Amino acid sequence: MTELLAERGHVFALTGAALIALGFYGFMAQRAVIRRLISFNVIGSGVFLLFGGTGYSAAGVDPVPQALIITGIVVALALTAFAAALAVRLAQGGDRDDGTDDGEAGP
Amino acid sequence: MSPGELLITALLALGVFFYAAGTVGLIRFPDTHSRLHALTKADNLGLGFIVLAAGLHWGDAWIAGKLALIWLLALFAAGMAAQLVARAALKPEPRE
Amino acid sequence: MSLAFDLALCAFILGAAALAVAGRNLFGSVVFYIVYGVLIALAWLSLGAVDVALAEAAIGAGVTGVLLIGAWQGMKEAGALEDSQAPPWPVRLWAALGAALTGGLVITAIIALPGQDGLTRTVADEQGALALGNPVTAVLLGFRAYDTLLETLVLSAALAAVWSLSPERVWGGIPGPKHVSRPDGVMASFGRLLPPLGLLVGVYLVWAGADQPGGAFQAGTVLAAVWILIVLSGLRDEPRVSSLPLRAVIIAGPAVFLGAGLAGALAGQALGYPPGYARTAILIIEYALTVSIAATLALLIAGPARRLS
Amino acid sequence: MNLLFALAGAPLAFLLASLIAGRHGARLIWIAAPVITALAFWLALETHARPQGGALGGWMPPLGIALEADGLGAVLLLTCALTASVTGLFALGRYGGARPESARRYTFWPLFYGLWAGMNAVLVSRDLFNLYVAIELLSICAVALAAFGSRQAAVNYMMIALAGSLAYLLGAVLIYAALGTLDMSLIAQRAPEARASVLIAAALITGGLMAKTALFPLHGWLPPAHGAAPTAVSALLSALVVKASFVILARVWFEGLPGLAGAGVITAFGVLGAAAIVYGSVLAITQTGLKALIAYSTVAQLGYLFLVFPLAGGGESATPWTAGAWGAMGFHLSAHMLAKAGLFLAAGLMIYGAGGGRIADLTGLARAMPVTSLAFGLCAVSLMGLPPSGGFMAKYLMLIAALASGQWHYALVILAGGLMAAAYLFKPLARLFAGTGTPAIRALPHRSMALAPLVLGAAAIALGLLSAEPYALMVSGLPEAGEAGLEEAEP
Amino acid sequence: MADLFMLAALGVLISMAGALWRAWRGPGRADRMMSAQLIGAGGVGLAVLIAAAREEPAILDVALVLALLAAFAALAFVKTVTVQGAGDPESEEDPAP
Repeated sequence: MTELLAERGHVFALTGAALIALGFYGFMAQRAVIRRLISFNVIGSGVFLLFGGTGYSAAGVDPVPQALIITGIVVALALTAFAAALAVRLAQGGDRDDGTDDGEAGP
Repeated sequence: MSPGELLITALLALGVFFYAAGTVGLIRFPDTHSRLHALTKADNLGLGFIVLAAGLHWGDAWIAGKLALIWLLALFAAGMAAQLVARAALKPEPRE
Repeated sequence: MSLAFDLALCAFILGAAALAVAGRNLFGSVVFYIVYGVLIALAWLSLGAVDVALAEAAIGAGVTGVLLIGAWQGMKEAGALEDSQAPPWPVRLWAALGAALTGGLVITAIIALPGQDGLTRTVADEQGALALGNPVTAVLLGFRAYDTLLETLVLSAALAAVWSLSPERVWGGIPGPKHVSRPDGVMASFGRLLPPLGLLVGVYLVWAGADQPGGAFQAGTVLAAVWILIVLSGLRDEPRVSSLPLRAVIIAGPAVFLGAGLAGALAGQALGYPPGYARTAILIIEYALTVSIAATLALLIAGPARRLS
Repeated sequence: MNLLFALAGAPLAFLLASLIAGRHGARLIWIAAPVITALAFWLALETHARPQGGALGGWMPPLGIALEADGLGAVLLLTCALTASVTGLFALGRYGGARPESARRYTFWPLFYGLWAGMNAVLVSRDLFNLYVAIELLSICAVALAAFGSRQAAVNYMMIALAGSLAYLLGAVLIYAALGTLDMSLIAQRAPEARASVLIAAALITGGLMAKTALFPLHGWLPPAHGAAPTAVSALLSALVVKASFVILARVWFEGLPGLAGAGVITAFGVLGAAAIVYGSVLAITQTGLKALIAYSTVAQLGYLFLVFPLAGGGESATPWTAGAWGAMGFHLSAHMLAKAGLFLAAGLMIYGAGGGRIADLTGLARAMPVTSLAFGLCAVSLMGLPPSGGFMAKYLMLIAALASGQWHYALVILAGGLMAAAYLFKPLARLFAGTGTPAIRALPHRSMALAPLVLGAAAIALGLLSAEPYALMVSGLPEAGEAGLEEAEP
Repeated sequence: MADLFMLAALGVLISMAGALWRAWRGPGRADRMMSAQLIGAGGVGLAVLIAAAREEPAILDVALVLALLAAFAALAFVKTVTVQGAGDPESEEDPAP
């Protein structure tokens, strides 16, 4: 039974590694921003799964990685939300706003 | 196996059967609307049997209440989503 | 049996991820990412990490999906949905080589890992000092409270960052389009029936979080989702970004948390809790954080201001 | 430790305050600048006696997080406070005033304080995951501010930042999996237990941080982002943001993993650093836009930092300069912070005054904008490494270290870099004094704005004139590897 | 008993393969979304089964959250077929753009 439990951690850690590779491929090969953001999140969850898998023992997952993973998930969401908003704004409004910027106010 | 366990086994089997039936419908039915129809019905039944099995297994009122809430929520969400997606599917879909 | 399930689950996860990152259809990619979020939440359940599973279920399977669909919609409106051609083969080849190298490197590192016990025991020994039953909450708000503090401020900063994208002529206005629905339709009843339940679940999660899986982030995300639901179903409109009460809600949680940390510094122990009152202090911080996280996440998803009325 | 937390926490408090204060948020800089600078100065005084640090909440690592400030950290915190304060006061000209709230006048301030908070948090932390959160705070603010100038450049910057963060995070996760800790001093103790995994982790961390620092050849995102941003933002991005990831990188190798770097790693850093110096300088020389020139100069100047890896230690003989490379790094970091911020601020003023951003537009501007031109000149002196400036101290110490350790090829690169810096900076300087007439210029919103780059330029010079004190502070409490060299250090 | 629940979980998981196939195949966006919906529902069932197998009631909270947010993405999706993504597909007319 112990080997089996140890095995479980390993299975998920290796899945995490494979997810990192998949996400890396998407991030590098794709051009669409949304798909690159998805790839970013796939890598992120792969890293977390690796973290959880390697922290797994018969007593469950080490609580310190669990807490760090929750923190990491929230940070990744914040980054994704901003990146998505930025990409959409670029697509809709162009590189910069001419005239509406308050650049006249000073250097 | 005690009668209770037999019952749970049977319920689980039914649950898995209905999930599988929903999937077969999703694959085999020819158009979006009939697929939608098959899927929501079957899935809710499947989840219902599973929830029932889990409730029997635990035999705890608080947990049974939670399980019932889960099933109702899922039922509700599936019904609403099916209705809305069906409507959405009626609209012409421009290509990306 | 468990192992068979784990292996099948991992196969599904990899399949969903592959289709999400490499599929031809962009909307399909978004859908596969949502599916992937559900499967990852199940993976955390299988590992027994219920706290993480809750966060992943709420964020990965819930909020991120809505965020990506919104971004897809925004790109479609701008006519900027990139064509669905596969990238040219040299790009794919190099990316695949890089991916294989990275994956190989990481797997090598995993195999070479020496067994070490981690901090499970240490946390179990020390969490009594904080009078918390949930070890993950003890780490998040006790032992590594500084990480959590910085993280809540990352959320605040991200909101400022999203707002900075607002066109100047609509500044101070309302994010997102004005949603409408047929008053007696399915969508409206959806928006009326689910929120009370969602509110209940959110409050339950933060209440339970001290001793069972749950906590401010999971609860905050569920509450944010509830608010987004209300907005999507056209029952209430988003607030103006210039609204003072809104801004107060956004900073309340981080301010309470940071204030507690700085008060501790004045008393001699930064981010330390007074002995005997640790649990009370942590609960107060958690409730304040839940409200702020809910508001911040909901507005992060809603995006920059888009209209004045 | 409480002082360190206050330094990290104060900008966070101003972040929240500026979010709620609306159009009055700009005025907070009048409080923030003196308060945080005073805290940093106080810390420098305390650190002079002994390095400061301690565990937050009383929870010792590996369970908790310890903060730490050695001499280098204290100097950088103070320089960063000075740079951010002056730049923040400068930014009042564009993002302050009694006008009604606008998207940028409102959001500039929380993002500015977030950036400052991220810097301070990075400088006081020794915990790999905590550093991750800190650098994400920094990145999100930096990208958002870069988007004030060019959203396309910001998207590219974002993608590099995301990729770099993930590589770093993966490395940190592997370190925890291998060693059961994220704290650098504990990592140093335990690293030999899992050499293979730790080396792979270190490679990932290094790659991620190199991308974030814009080390050649991962620099492509930097010039567009820094060149297109509004003046104050360019100054913050170029002076502060790129330094944070480098400081983490140096700490990881010198404090966390001393003795793990083989000759190959050290040489690779040296070669990339040298290539960055040459490549960045050549491109800077070819630029016709003033801000683009300054941005490429950042690419070149960042290269010097990576020469510290091969130069640290200075060979077998224990000369007074054994700590030379470490001190050189400290001087280069702080002098470049001050000079580059000053250069961008001065350039912004000159571009505004002249009404054009090409170097050709600057003709004769020295007669119309003497104070600004003087500031530009002072900053340029430091950047070129001419005495008596902070930049000179940095390059002098590096030269000594290179020669003492017999690595004369790096000495050549350093000398060539100084000459090329003179070449690219001489182009705008010569333009400033060219011609005979006094060009008509657009009046600045506040005449005092010209003081900001002057203060920074003067500080960069003062760093060289009064170099004894900062030097003593920088090398106090330096990690053993900073003295003995990476290869010699015993973990 | 635990093994039985896990066996059922394996069965439900495998039946989700069909949904994954449909999500890949399409052809319409509605088909894809519906498949995601189905997998969400399957996820609720799986969470309940794992909870029962482990006898850990806290896992039911995850099932609860999944059930609560199951229709969330579908709702966001149906919005995208209306003008500006703001309407209700049930309304006869969309709001003026």
